[in-house]
Amino acid sequence: MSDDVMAEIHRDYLFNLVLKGERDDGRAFDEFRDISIETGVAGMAEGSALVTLGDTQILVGIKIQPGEPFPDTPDVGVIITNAELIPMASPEYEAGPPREGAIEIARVVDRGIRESKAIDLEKLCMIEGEKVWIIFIDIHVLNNGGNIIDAASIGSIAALLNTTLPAERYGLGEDSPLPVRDIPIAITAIEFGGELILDPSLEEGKLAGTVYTVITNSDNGISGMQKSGVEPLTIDQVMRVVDMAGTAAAKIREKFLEV
Amino acid sequence: MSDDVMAEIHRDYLFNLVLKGERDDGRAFDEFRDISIETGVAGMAEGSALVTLGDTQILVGIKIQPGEPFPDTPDVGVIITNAELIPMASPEYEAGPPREGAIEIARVVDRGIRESKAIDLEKLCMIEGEKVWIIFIDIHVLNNGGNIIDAASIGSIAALLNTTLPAERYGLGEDSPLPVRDIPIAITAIEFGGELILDPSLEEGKLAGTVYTVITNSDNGISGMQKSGVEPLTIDQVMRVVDMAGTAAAKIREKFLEV
Amino acid sequence: MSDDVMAEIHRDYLFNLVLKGERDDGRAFDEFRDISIETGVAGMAEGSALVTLGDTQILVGIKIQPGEPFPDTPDVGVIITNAELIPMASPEYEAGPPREGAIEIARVVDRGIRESKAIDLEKLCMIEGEKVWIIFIDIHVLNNGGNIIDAASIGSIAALLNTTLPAERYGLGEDSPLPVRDIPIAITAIEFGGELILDPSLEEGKLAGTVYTVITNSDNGISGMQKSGVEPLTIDQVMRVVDMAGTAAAKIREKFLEV
Amino acid sequence: MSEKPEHFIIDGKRLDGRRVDELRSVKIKLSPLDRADGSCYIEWGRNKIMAAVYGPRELHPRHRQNMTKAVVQYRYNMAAFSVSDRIRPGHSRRSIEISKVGRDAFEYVVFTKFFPKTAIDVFIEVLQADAGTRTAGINAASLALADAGIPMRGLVSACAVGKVDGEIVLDLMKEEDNFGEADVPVAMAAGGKITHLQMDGHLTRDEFYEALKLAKIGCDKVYKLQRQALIEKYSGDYAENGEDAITQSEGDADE
Amino acid sequence: MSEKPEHFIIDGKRLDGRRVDELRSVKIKLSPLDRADGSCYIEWGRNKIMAAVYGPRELHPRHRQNMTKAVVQYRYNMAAFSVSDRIRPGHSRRSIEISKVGRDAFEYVVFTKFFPKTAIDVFIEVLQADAGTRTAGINAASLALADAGIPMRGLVSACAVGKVDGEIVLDLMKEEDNFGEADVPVAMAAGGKITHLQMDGHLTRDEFYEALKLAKIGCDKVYKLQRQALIEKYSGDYAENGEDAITQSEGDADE
Amino acid sequence: MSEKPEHFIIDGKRLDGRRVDELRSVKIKLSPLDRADGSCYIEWGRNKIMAAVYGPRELHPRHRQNMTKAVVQYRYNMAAFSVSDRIRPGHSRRSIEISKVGRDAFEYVVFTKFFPKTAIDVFIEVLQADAGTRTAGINAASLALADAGIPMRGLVSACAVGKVDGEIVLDLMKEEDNFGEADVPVAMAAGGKITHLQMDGHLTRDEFYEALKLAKIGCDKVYKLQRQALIEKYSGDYAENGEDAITQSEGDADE
Repeated sequence: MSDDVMAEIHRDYLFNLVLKGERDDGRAFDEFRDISIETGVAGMAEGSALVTLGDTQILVGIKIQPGEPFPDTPDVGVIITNAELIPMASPEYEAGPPREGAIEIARVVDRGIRESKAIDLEKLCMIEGEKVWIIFIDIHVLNNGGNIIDAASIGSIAALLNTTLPAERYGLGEDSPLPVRDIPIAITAIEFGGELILDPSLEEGKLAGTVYTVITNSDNGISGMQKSGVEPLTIDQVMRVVDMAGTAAAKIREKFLEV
Repeated sequence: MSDDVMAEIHRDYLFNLVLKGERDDGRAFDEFRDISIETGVAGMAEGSALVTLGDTQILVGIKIQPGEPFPDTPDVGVIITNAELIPMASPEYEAGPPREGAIEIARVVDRGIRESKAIDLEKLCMIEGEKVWIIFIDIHVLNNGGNIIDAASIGSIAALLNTTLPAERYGLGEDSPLPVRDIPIAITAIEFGGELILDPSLEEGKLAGTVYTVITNSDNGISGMQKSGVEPLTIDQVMRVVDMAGTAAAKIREKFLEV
Repeated sequence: MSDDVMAEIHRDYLFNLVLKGERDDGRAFDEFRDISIETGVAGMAEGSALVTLGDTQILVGIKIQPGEPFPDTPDVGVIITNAELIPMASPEYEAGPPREGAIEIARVVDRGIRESKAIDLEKLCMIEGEKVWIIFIDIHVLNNGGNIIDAASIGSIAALLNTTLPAERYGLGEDSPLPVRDIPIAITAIEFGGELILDPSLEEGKLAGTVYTVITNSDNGISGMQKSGVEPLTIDQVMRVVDMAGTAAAKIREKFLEV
Repeated sequence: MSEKPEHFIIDGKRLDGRRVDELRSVKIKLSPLDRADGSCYIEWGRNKIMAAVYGPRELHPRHRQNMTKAVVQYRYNMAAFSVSDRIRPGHSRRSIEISKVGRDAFEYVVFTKFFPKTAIDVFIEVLQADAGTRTAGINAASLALADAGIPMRGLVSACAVGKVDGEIVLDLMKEEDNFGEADVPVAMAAGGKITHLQMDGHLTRDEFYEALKLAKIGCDKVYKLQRQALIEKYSGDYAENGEDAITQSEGDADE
Repeated sequence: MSEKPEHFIIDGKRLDGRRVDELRSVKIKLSPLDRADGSCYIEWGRNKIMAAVYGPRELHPRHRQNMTKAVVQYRYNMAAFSVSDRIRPGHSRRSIEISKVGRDAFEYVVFTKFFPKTAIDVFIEVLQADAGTRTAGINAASLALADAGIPMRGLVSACAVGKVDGEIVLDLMKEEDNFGEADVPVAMAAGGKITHLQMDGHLTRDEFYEALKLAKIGCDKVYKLQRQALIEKYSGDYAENGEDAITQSEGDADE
Repeated sequence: MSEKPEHFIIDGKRLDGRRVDELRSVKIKLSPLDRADGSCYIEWGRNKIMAAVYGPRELHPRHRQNMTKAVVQYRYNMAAFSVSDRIRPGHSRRSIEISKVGRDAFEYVVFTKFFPKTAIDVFIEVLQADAGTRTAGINAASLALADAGIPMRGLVSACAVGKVDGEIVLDLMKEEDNFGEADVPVAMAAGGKITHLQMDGHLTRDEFYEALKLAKIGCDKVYKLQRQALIEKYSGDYAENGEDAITQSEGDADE
């Protein structure tokens, strides 16, 4: 109970800060925490990336194996995205099959990769209707410091860019890089006291009335969105986040040139 | 608690009615509530029927796809019957995998279809041991107003009579009607104060010491039975239900000529 | 609660006995309870054995069917070992999927069979990479009177020695005995008040600080071990159990000549 | 599955030599398990079945307790190796249904009102299956309940009747069950009160009536076997040494 | 899946003859189910969807109760036979996500504070699916909540907008959804407050803005249909006899 | 799986150049995670493993609480991408067994009596697996428990010993594990007290005794690495800037 009281006091404190245009850690409302991306960290994976976004740490591993296409899309490869909110990462997470939250994260990240056409799925078809490459994107959250979706999105595309098609292992020709042709980046804002704030920390995330994610591509086009949480947004607020997201994503995309 | 008291008073009331040879809704003991059967209501299904039996509403959908036969019956098609007591249909139903009650309903309905040989399963074999038609009977209870089994049984055979074998979709020849050659009908009686009552309403069903279902065919032969509930029946009571069931089923079977 | 008090008094009693070098049933510390092995008891199984070890009763059944090998071992047969601690066997057991305890028992028994190379798995390959024999060892505990692991181990190898490869049923040639070439036997000791005691009864097992199983073969070599429980063991204690286990297993192995 | 025989009954004898109203050989062993409060092992033809009873005992979780009576729980399970093709361990839809109607078969006879808030758990394990496991399981359960000292109105006795070669016969064996025209498992309490009844196949109204009357004869025979097993177990006459199972040919039981 | 059409819009008309800003035909039936506290059946083009509401009612298990407000629970489910390839019954990852954002769409409008410790359960069953089941389900849920008498700030109205042949269009039908360039399901409460928003595909910033404005127009149209259904149901005018469903062509509703 | 090498030991050197009694290179990083109460990242040869500890904390559901001591819970998990063929997320029978014996390895050293009714949760995530993940995980868990300030009798140190080319060797690498003659994972607390012991393969009694003695030597080496990691972390000397991981060649640790 006293935990709850402390939490409420802290919420009030953060709320008052926001009304003054400030954040606990001194960031501007549209400012991200430090991001670092380390690729190739999981050596048994075909590709991998460890993303650190403030306190948040996420390891994304890519595994690839030959398999059958879906019957209704016989000529393209398959993407399967899974997120594990393992109990190591947060006292709130529990062991067991993925719940609502983990499923939503995986599906939003998947939407960005898929709808941006970042992966050239046609090139992953070996024999139409019979044999295609199956790409498993496994998002392993190690430390939940807030804004899991953006870190997972950044980690997933970073890992894919770092991925090799393991053709030799399966006697299917020579290894080659996975054909990736865009860098979709998810940017998440929370609405809080009427303000829109990017890259919410764990504490800020708990205050959020609404969480709204916009995924943009290299051409600044939009390829995915997800609103969740109980508070509504106006059309104006939505468009403001769209604009903030485009700018923030472009900055993060530059990171990928450094990797 | 006061709910329980009200329920008990209502039970006493119904009990006293039965002792006087009456039912709450004025029906005779062997009288069914109004039945309506509407077929073809679920357009993506190969066959379907919406059955209304008093307040009870059940939608049965038939899906058919090619697949492998069971190893011990390589030359006949496969029937798979499933009942979903979705939480929409009753405050008592819960989400999740089918429980005892739903499994019993599905298995009794399945027994009637299967044992009456209503579907000519030999005709559903395409290549012995390799390829047969698999018939999925999905019973979707929308509103539980009592006597689910009989409504599900009526809905299932009505849906099957309305079913097309989707051969064209799978490149397996021309579409044709599903070969159905009998109309098995389940009739359920409850035992209550020594009396045998057909088509129990929801309230009557809660009073039942015993629920006893008899499935008869067009030739008035019996092809399935199930007794459940805690009170025993005498041989005489059993035979009385058998006779009542034959008469009631014949009347309902006439409905199928109207459809 | 009074159950707990009785249990504690009983524990103290057993503890004091052990300090005097005695056991409740008069056995020496390295002495097994009576063992009986009856084979062929489950007539639908390819092999079976009912083992009685004191009050413990375990029925092991072997089923064999053709199937695919594991991709990384394409030229050998497959062993799948499963233990069911059915609620019939003990008031503590619950229905449902196998828990930790049942999984550990199955894996330790499996380890003994596998690592001793008791079954000539090469001979169970029919077509490399495509078709091998799959051996299912199902351990069905009927009455838990303590020391399940040893009884399960004895029952498993007894059932395997009694097993016929059902080639005729699958049109794969003539039936033949399963090629078994060793008799691995698990011997379990508990540590209790510094003493090491073999074949713990149910009550003794509840006292155990540590449970330590050693599996030996006909050549007196060791092919499997498992320590569980909270108390540590010294190297000397471990080696004492190894020696006790070798002697006890040799005695039990003689039983197999009688069968 | 084997081939369908051309005839099931030749010169009044069935494939295994039985008359149409004859049970398979039955062997009963009481109290084979010592952890359970009551238990019974039964061999019924080629079926081998173990039944155990625990209770009355505390029921968890508490919200499943009934304030006015004991809850009877019944779990019918087939061992993975009890049939020709291995069964994946765990509940199947078939075993869930059989467990439900098995439970219903006993609610009438058990004096559940004596033990509010408790559970009486009946476990049936089929170790070797031929045909008629559900009725043989009920017979074993009935004896295991008695062995556990659960107060009951009386025993429940069960058998199946069916139709082969156009004739109504008692206690179907495997071939008769697989290829016969109908299968009617029945359980009865004292006075011919039917506590369990299912039916598969095809029968006319009159055939069914005939089947029910034969089932009554069968259940009476079973009752005698059960009663004899209890008497031999609980009378001092019962030989503890040597073979302690009771093997009954029907002739013995009929006397 | 069928082939992609060469053109989706010819001479300003879509494949089914609609204008770019036109809804499919909508048929609404209130209170079709009598067990539920409120219910609504909707036909939206070729979609057929049933919604039911139970509550406020006690929430189990107790640790899920909220001391200060009702917990809104939302379960979107597709019947096994609602699509071309049978769906295995039970939750899928897709249905779990849609259930979550469906719930979020209503939290703002329902006066949850009035009913602490309770649950308000919304169940959506898709009986026949074309495209737009999640938005049609929200529309039906909104009416079922009203039918159950749950106090709300107002109705939630939903529709999808998308892009085909380079144009922004309202209420995607199946072919437009499968082969179009973008799909944006939106739900709005009174005053254009967005309570649900998702997006798939590819749009520029300006196309998306255009889409949102069209969604506003669409949600207004839906609101009128919903309001009319409630009025006809709850005003005395409502004809109880004969066909009691309300079929709306958009023209009627626009007046 | 790769081919079996013809020899594992040539001129006293193993495939990776180690002597028979030499550990693989070890890199330890304390407190890499800030949500957990304690954590440790370890690279052990090509293994990469993260360990985290939460607790003592309230244990739910309450019926799992122990009135007299803390319950130690241990969850060993392999990331889907940690091995060559993707692992389906969730528990496997292997991970359940390793979790159980991992838990048992710590019960003796943790002062559980200090924290009745609570849980002490240890989580092991294998991010990259070579061979020896269960022992490397125990080593990381031991440091994460210390990092969380859980009172213990001392550290637990673990390593595997095995047999290849007829020789007893320390700390099996992948090829030695796959194709070797035996594998014996061991964990020891202070004083050589064995808290974890398993064995696979085939050893004579005397070989096993030799293996145990080598395991003792190995665990002592591990203990020194663990101790040094704690000292460097908690003494002021520890350089916070730059590379904060401790990489140990065995020579360093042996001094």
